[in-house]
Amino acid sequence: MDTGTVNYTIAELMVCTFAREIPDYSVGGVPGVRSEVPLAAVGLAATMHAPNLVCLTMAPIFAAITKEQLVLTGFTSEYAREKGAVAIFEQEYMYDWLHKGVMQWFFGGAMQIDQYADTNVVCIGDWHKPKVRGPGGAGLSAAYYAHRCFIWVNEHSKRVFVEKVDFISAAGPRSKRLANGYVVRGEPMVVSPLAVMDIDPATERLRLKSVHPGVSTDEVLDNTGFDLIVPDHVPQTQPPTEQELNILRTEVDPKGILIHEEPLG
Amino acid sequence: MDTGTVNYTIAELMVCTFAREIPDYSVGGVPGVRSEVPLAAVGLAATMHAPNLVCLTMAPIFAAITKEQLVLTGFTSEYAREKGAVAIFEQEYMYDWLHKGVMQWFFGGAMQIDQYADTNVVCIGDWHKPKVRGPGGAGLSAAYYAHRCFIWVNEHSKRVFVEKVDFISAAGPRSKRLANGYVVRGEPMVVSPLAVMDIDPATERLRLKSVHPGVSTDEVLDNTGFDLIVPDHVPQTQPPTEQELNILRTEVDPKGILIHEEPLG
Amino acid sequence: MAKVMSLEDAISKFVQDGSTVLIGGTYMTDEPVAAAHEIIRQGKKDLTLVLGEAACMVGDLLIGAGCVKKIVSSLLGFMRLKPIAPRYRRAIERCDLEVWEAEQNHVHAALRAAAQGVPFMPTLSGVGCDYHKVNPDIKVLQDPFGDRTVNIVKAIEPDVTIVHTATSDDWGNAQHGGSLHYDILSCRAAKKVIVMTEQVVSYDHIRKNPDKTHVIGYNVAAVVEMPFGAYPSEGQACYRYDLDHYREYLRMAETDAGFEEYLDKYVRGKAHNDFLQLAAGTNKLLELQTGVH
Amino acid sequence: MAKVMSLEDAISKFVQDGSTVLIGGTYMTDEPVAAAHEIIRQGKKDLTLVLGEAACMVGDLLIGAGCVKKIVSSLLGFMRLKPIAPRYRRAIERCDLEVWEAEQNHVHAALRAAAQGVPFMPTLSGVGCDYHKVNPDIKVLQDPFGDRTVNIVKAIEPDVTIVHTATSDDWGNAQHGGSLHYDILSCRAAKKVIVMTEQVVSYDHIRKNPDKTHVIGYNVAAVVEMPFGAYPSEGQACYRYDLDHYREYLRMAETDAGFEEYLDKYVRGKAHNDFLQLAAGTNKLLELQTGVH
Repeated sequence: MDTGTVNYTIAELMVCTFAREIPDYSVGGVPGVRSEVPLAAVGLAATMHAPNLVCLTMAPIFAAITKEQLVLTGFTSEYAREKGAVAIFEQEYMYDWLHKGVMQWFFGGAMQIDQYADTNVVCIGDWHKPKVRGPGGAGLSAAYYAHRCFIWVNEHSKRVFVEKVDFISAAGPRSKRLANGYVVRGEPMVVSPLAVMDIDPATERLRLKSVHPGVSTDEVLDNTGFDLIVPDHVPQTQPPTEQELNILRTEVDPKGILIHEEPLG
Repeated sequence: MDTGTVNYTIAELMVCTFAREIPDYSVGGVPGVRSEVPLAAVGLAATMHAPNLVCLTMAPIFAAITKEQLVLTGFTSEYAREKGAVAIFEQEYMYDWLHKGVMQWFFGGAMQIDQYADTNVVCIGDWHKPKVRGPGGAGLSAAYYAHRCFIWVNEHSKRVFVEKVDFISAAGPRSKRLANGYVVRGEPMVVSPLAVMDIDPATERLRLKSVHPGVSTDEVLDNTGFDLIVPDHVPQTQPPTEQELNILRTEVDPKGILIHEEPLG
Repeated sequence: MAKVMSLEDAISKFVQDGSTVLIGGTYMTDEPVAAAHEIIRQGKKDLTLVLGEAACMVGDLLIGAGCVKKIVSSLLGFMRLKPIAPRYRRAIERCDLEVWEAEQNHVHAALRAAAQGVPFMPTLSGVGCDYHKVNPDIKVLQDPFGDRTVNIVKAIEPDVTIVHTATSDDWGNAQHGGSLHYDILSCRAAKKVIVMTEQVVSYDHIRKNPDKTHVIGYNVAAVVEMPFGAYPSEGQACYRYDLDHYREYLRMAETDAGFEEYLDKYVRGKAHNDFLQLAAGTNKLLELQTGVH
Repeated sequence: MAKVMSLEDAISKFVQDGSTVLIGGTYMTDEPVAAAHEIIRQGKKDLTLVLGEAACMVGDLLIGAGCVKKIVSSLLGFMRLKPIAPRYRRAIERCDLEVWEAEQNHVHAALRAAAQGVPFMPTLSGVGCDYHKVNPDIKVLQDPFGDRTVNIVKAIEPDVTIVHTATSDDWGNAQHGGSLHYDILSCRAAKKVIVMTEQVVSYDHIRKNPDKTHVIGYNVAAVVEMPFGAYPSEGQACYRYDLDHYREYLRMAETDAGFEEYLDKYVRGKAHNDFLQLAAGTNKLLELQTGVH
């Protein structure tokens, strides 16, 4: 993407957008599968403005990493491995921290997401005879018990942004409320290749927060399978700064993992 | 106590009686309070016939001690400390093992015990205004989820062996069955200063299994506050052998803890 | 976000009248005694005191000093020295203390529920017993997948858990010197944690043995360096318990007057170092350390 | 009571047709691959396969080879290499595999219930989701102490859990080389455990670091010494994963014929050492060890 001054990829834009939302001294986490975008966001935040953040990474090494600058490697695990964990503990404890409300933010992905920010990674079509089988629910329902749930979606289309997900594998705030769930937190922030979205408190539905540079509101709406709430004024997503890109490319992701399809063995 | 050949104390007799019931390769445990009798029994069993038993000790060091000869010291903890634990883990896991049915035997004490082997360490009198306050329920209800529950009672009297305990702090097999409890194990074996008792399967009530040397059945009945089941033939509890006493005094309890009121600081 | 602070500040900031306070450690081991003294000196009131396991000295002291409204514990005793703690027994027999009557596994279950963020936790312990008759936070529930019953226990989330450790970094990643007691669970269940430690060490020092980091700093609010902070109990890997002082305590705590005398002699108006000097003295402290490291 | 035995004996004795088998490890790390091969060679059928976490290679192999009737897992994928495991996906889309559909925390909850000996376990995960509509072992329950709802999950007690560790003594006290995955919980939940270890060491060796003994021998039924037993996954503290072999697997497993070819080439009729030689060879194995110890 060329905004006239600096070239960057969509992945880099997503990374920068998330990174800015991660406060210093906050505790959060990143799931274990295809998590290069969240990991880079955490690394960038730690370098730019949040040196005291705590990021819990998942498999295979599970460890609290504190006060460390993170360097993106092939797998989630290698974060911890290269830097050395300060604690090793039973992996299920991380989910307890989510349920207990300890985690300020957590990342989650989605195959489908609907107007209430319910997400689906289980199946497309009827569960009993799926058209497409997803990887499975993972810990994504728990991720919604962080105070903020950062959802990154690699494709913005009507097959991803649907009226109603085929299977609710992670319930957004409204579905938890309707089910009389015990705790409702998990304010979602969704970043796609086209836009940033959050939840409108009044309707509990997704609304457009900003459109990425070079993207129009209409382009977002045309690729969204439900009535996205559009405020009167839709700002542009702030593009990566030179400083952010520089840190991202030279310190956080020197191997260029974000632009590779496969990890660098 | 003098049986003509060897002198021994009641505590030593209780220790030997329990020790014989602990099989080799079995896994069991000992609670943390005033547990010199159980610990000595475990040590004696490990030396005599059960070198591969596993005994889990409680506070303060909690550790699995395996394949080790045990030496009685002032506190439970020092077992593990002197010999070195092979594992250190979260203390509540031991109770999980009880509930799961992993433990073959576990020891428990009692302020009161009744005809159904329900025991009480909470209070004498009404709970709301107790005449005597006990130390509290501890983990003794869980102890009854071991396959066998070895109960040692330091006084055989009508104030200890009562018709009905004032507070059921650990439920015997019958009370668990009546409450529709999920698992019923915990076959009790009760050893007092006068006798050995177990449960009659038909009535689920305590029955006399043997009387200690020099004790008559009548003496037991006179000091028991309920109708103890008495079989036609009541054998004598086998007294400690010279070999048992020798090992107990020289190897398991060289400091004579069993005959001291207080630990040897 | 500086977590390292004085004991006085830590207690003053994080223990309020009416707080639910969990004290870690166990029988005569890693009891955060200095913290109990400070709570008494600051005259905290109406505490709900939760003992993961029977931290007998701190439990009995706090009850005796009138800081405790309600006790959550399955047991309070001094092992072979005295199976039932004297002030605890006296307070209950006088109906001066609300008792959350429970088996040890009910306490675990309540803390496990809090640690897992769920409102209740099932346990097999207590089935067929009388606890649910006197404790409204324990109920009998039929297994929804079968026909047997279990006990379920309502979550207890301590406002603050206080533990004693051998070492900690300045962020509250802390390591015990041996046994873990119920301290991991006790910290996981709490909103906030005060780590009282023998020695504040570097982050890199802790990171040398990540397997030993059982207290993780994420919810630690205060790190207090306090050498001999567990005395007269054992500070694992640092010093042994002092049975002489336990015996003195138990003698004095037998009577109301004796207990008051104990507080005046060792706690009220005394800094922790005064207490150490009065109760043990240099020679004794050195002796308790001998051969432990 | 000799627990040390061959892999063949361990699988033959403790894995039966219809058994509930939990496989430990996680994504490409400490996956007990040699054990999966042996299960396939022995033609075990109708297994309920439980994955504490996504042990992707062993899961996909066992499903593809037709050993698995029902899968209990929240996820099966090869991380960035392939987010959805190919044989797993194919089997589900063909309705050849019963799926215990669940979120990761439902799996934990089921195992935690088994580990604690209780019939069910509550969790906040899944509330408002669709899991309970398709999985009868997950129910919605109103908190008996309040008015909110939780999910409760029925206990799953594996007949046998198979884990891979760096070291073990002959009684099954075993130590991981780093991360714990869900292996502690997986072992605690099981009736029996098979420890597949890189090296059997002495009891005294294990006892030097009791903090690292996360698998405790009390319910270990078999200890199998199997160097490179986790290959091509990482054997923590011993060797790295072999991405080349994972890629080869994923290429071949795309099609039915390719998968059969893979089994013929590497598994059927092959001892573990044959597999190592064919898939890696000496130089590669040595290279994977370099710099790890």
